[in-house]
Amino acid sequence: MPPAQKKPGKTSSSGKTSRSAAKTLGSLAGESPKRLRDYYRQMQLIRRFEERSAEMYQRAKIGGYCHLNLGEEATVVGLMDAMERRDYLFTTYREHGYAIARGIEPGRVMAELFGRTTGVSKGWGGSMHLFDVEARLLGGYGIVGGQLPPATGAAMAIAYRGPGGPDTEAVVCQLGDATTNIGAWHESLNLAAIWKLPIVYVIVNNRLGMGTPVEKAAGEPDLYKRGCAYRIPGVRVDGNDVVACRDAMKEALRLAREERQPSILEAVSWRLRGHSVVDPAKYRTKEEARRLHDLDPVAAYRKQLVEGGIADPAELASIDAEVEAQVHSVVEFADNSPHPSPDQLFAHAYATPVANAPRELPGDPLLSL
Amino acid sequence: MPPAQKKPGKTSSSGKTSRSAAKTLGSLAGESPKRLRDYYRQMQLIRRFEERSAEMYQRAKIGGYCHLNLGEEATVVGLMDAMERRDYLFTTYREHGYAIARGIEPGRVMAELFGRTTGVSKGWGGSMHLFDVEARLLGGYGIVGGQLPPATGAAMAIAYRGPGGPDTEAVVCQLGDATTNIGAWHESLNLAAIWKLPIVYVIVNNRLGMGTPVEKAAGEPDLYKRGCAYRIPGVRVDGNDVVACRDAMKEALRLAREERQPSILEAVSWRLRGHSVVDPAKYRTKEEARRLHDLDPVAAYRKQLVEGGIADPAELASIDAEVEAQVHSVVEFADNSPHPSPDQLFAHAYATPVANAPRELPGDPLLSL
Amino acid sequence: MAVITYRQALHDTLRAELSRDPNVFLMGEEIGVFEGSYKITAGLLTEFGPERIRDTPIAEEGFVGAAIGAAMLGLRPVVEIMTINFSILAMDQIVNHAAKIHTMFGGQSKVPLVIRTPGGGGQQLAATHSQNLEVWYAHVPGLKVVVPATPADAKGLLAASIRDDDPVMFIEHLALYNTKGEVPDGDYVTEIGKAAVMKQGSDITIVSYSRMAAVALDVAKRLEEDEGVSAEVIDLRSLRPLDRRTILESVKKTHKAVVLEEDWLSYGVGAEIAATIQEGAFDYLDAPVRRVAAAEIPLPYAKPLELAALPDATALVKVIHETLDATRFRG
Amino acid sequence: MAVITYRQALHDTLRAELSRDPNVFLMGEEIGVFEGSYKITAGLLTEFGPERIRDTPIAEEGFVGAAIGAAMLGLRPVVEIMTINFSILAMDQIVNHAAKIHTMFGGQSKVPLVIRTPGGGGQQLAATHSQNLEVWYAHVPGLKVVVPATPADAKGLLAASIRDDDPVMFIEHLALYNTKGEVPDGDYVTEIGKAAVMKQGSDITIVSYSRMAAVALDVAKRLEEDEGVSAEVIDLRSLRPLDRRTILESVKKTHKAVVLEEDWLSYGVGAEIAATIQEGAFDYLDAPVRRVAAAEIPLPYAKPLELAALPDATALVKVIHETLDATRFRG
Ligand SMILES: Cc1ncc(C[n+]2csc(CCOP(=O)(O)OP(=O)(O)O)c2C)c(N)n1
Ligand SMILES: Cc1ncc(C[n+]2csc(CCOP(=O)(O)OP(=O)(O)O)c2C)c(N)n1
Ligand SMILES: [Mg+2]
Ligand SMILES: [Mg+2]
Repeated sequence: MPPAQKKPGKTSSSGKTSRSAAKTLGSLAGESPKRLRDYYRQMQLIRRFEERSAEMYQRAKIGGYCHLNLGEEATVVGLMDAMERRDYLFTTYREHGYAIARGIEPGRVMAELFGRTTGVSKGWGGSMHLFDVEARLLGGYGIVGGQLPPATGAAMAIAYRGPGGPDTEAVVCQLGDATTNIGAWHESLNLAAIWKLPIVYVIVNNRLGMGTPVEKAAGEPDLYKRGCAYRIPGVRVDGNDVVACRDAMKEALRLAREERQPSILEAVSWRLRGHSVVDPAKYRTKEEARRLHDLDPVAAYRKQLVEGGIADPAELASIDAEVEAQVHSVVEFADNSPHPSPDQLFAHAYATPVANAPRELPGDPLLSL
Repeated sequence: MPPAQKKPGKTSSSGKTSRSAAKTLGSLAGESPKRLRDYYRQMQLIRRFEERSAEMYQRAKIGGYCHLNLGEEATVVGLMDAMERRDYLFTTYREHGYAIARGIEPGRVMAELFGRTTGVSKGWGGSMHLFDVEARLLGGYGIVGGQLPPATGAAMAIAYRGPGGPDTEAVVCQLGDATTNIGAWHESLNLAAIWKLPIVYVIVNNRLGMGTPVEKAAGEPDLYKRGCAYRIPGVRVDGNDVVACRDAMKEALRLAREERQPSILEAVSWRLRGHSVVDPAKYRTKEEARRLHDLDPVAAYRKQLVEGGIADPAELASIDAEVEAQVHSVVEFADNSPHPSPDQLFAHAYATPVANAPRELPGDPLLSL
Repeated sequence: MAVITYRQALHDTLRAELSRDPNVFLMGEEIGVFEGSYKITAGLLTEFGPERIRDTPIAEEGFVGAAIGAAMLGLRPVVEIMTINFSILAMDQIVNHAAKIHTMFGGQSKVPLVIRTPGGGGQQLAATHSQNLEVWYAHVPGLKVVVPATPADAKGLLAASIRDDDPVMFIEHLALYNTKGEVPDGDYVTEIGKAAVMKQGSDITIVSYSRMAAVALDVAKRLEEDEGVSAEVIDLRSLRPLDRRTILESVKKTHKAVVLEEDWLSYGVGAEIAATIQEGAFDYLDAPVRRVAAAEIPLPYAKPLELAALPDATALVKVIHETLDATRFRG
Repeated sequence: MAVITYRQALHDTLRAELSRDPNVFLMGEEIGVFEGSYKITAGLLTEFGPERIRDTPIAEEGFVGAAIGAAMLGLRPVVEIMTINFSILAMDQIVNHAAKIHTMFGGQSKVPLVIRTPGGGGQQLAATHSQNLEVWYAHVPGLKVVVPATPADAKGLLAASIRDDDPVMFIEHLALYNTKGEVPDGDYVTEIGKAAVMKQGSDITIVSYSRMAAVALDVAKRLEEDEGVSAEVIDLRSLRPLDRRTILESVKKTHKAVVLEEDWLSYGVGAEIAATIQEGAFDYLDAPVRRVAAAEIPLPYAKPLELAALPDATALVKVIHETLDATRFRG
């Protein structure tokens, strides 16, 4: 049984465990149908964007590493919907969906994967390093745990500038389950705790590092409890439940803003494919693979909307069609965008120009008298 | 109120807290008087050794940094008495007392502080880097937290070689309170937990980093509870209670040996002087300083022995005199020991000789044709 | 002599050493169940079991340090750090501990530890995943640093490193794993600390290591055929210790040298080579020692930028020509 | 112009910058209540309060990374790492993050961060507490690395570093804190990336930085008085960027150069200087560029061994003499 079912719950700052308040799939009562349909659109958009990314990688339009959010669509859409424009997001190398759900034009995300000047990072970062200062997406980071201290410091800057309150800024720092085992996790949470920083550490627990199960890697595999070493409270939600993710994040952000109480939000999710597009995930059993299919959050949500009478198949079909068209133009936009030109190599060398900055290309002579 | 009084207790691997079983000062019933007097001798030896070290530092016989165990004598003696010869000890730069209590000839310890060839590390390490392969003291380490991963790996080596049992080896890794905030702590405890390693992490909580109080530095200042993030149990004892320290360590070592259960032992102790001999500890209030005087473990233990009728003042006075004489000869031994000669500079460069190893002294020409 | 890949040579050597010595064991992220990020350890978990092929959490500082402690107790850990970029997180354990313990404690403890890790750029892995940081380790006394360029050296130097009682940084290269070459059969050990003359020559010396040594060899062969330029190619193989004699003997003969390295130019390996040559062969040198190295910028993701930033055969040929010309009109 | 210590110059500049810009704040271990391990920040907590003089736990990776995030949001953190030896624990945040963020994200974010940290040996702090690791940072594009040798540069370069929008490694030296020198009053900023000619000379160039630059200057003055040898002394001041022109102009004049550095010889700063000179002033150079540097061994605690391992004035004088002799019989 997946942990989400096994141990739903939350830890208070005193460390005690109680049953989770998180809604379980099915309870969409009181939600605006329009918004629920929009969630579907976003989830489907991410789904198709990622599937096309995999294709484009196979066709060598995308290079380097490419990690997809397939299976994490509900988590991504729910978490991002709870954030305000003024909030800051730090995330990982598995972040295409976050960028899109944060409201960044998907074409600019695909263009970054293609390494084009129209990409969010102007082609300098690639798939692992999406950044958009307007959307306050302060980076995808490729070094495991690397985003944790800077995200913590961003929250420190917010606290430096003034006291908390309902309208203040907060930081969301996303990480994977296996990342809770690295030192930066410990140092960051400890700083957040002693300085009372407005930050939410969101663990997307897809139960795997690359191929290593969370139970093999973490001494306390109930990850939302790991804040106990800092008196930081934690909550676990079903990552396939878009509404539960949104609500849990809203509450965590409230804690951060109003009480300056850092917290952990663990969303138990499922990685439908390999660690990256080149990973065949041989280490997975047939059985596991089959179960994964049942755990597809997009299919499940689709079913839920239809059965809940929130959308009829025709509506959803037309959304699918629109998404299809959108993703088509997204790929076209990326493909038609210009490559950066080599003479731009030093364009972003330093923010403050400095004397004697090296600008030699390979084979150039050094200064000679 | 010091944490020892505030929150005595232990955490089970499930993280629950209960009252401590640790004896409190005064209960020496059932202890062999001979042994209790020997504890006094050892505590007094460390006390005088450290006081003389401070003197020798002022007289420039000792260089570099010099951190003393003054105030931690009961902790050191109690912990070390619980260890078997076959156990391994990894400790910090504040380790003179541990080396002595581990049974290393105090003269060889002082000689190391003097930087002489007769020193435990042959003069290469100095005060912060005592090492004795026979005594299985595998190092004082000067980098905060630096000893934690190697100590954990030593326990891994023990586990690699065979299953646990009453007569097996275990590792004791000593650290300070402020060291629980560094990443290596987290990574090490997590490894010990998932691999079930025979190790005891002993936190000597003197409630200060250099000048920073533990409450300001640690999100969970009840340090023995910090294993909760790895399901590692912890116990706190009064570091001024030599017998309590010994008994708690015996139980922790039993867990390590027989159950391969790593654990945390927190000894709440008191640093009677500055962080190192050059620190005047200005940051301490008069009031604090006064309370410290009352908390002197050697004086307290002395009183306890007399009042408990275990030793009369005359006996203790003669022990003091013997210790005095011993420390005198210890200093003489060190002072009369030879300095290493410069031509030995490369004597310990590599364990396996290798072609083209650099042996130039400053100003020597390099190979020239 | 079988012709196998660099990857295969590493795999086979690990397997042989694991079979030879029960104290040898492997540790690292995803080396077991996942069979290694670059599949060097494929199949070893099944053969040797989880105690000797130990998957670790993501905790570079922790598991490298743990390997140090295990080595102090007499085991012979071979640690894989997924890429050299992540070795930075273990740097304190490598530099302040592995490199110091033997010397700092007066020779009382050995640290027979091998850290295998691949470096290198050119695969669009962007700024944080494309670095060549070996020069940092080469600077540190107490470490031995080897950088095999061929499958044969991958085998010989790995065996030597595992049997060595000191900490060895064994630095591989992502772009070498699929390269093929002849590898001696059976027990084969290459001495650490000795450079190799990959190709004899009389006109100019090209000094390089790791993947760039392979590039240098190709260029040298081409120049010989196409232009009759006789270039001698030296593969350093070991950065610490550095085999200065082999470099100087070559320059004494050719009177000219060029360094090819994949890393950033300033304060790189090439700086030490050039400094060594001008000091040790000053009177034999007819032209300045030029360095062909990477542009000094965090490596961009986009292919055209990445190509512009990294050194290649074209740049090397250009600098060789310029160096030869310089000496001609110098007579 | 007041004559004050290097420590005082640092303290006064921090105080001035804190007063000048509310976005400037200090972070580090024991900088507040304890007033700093080396007392640079004495009194500042009382004046500016705990938000701006922020004591941190022992968590170098964490608080350096936190400073990076704060800088991304527009604050101007000045971090103190107690000694450069501990900066190794923050290396991932410094090298993979601070140095990369501006470039890797296409110039969208600045990282106006200063990391102050002292290096240096000679105080019997033994192998792990006596290192000079600046060459590692100097190798990394995206960083600026300054190494002030005088109280005046301590002031001018620190002000420049704090006002700079890029991450700056500001590397001090334990043995310089008590040295005195003239320091300009008022607002005084020294441009980053420019070396200084500390003393003019015509016979030989001595290139150095940080504490060794002070040693070099003393030696040069002595040689002038005692032997009439006119040595020019160059203090690099900035290792990245490196001011090659100033070095080469000097060698063009003197035809000889020696490097004095406190760090281990191989792959050190001196290697880059020697490589730069032989490439850029080849035809002007009358003798090999020699490097006076530390013996390549983890630094021992015992005084006689420590003295034997570290470079000093005597070694420099010896090498200057040998270099002058070499050129004489070369005519
Ligand atoms: C410091 C570091 N070590 C190792 C890696 C290689 N690596 C990249 S992703 C990954 C697994 C991360 O798993 P998790 O945190 O669960 O995130 P997920 O990929 O499942 O989203 C590893 C080991 C890295 N990028 N950085
Ligand atoms: C990585 C690192 N950072 C900082 C230091 C400087 N330092 C030495 S001891 C110390 C305080 C340690 O306090 P604690 O862990 O409580 O041990 P105690 O000295 O009280 O025994 C600090 C900050 C260091 N040696 N290593
Ligand atoms: Mg995961
Ligand atoms: Mg303490």
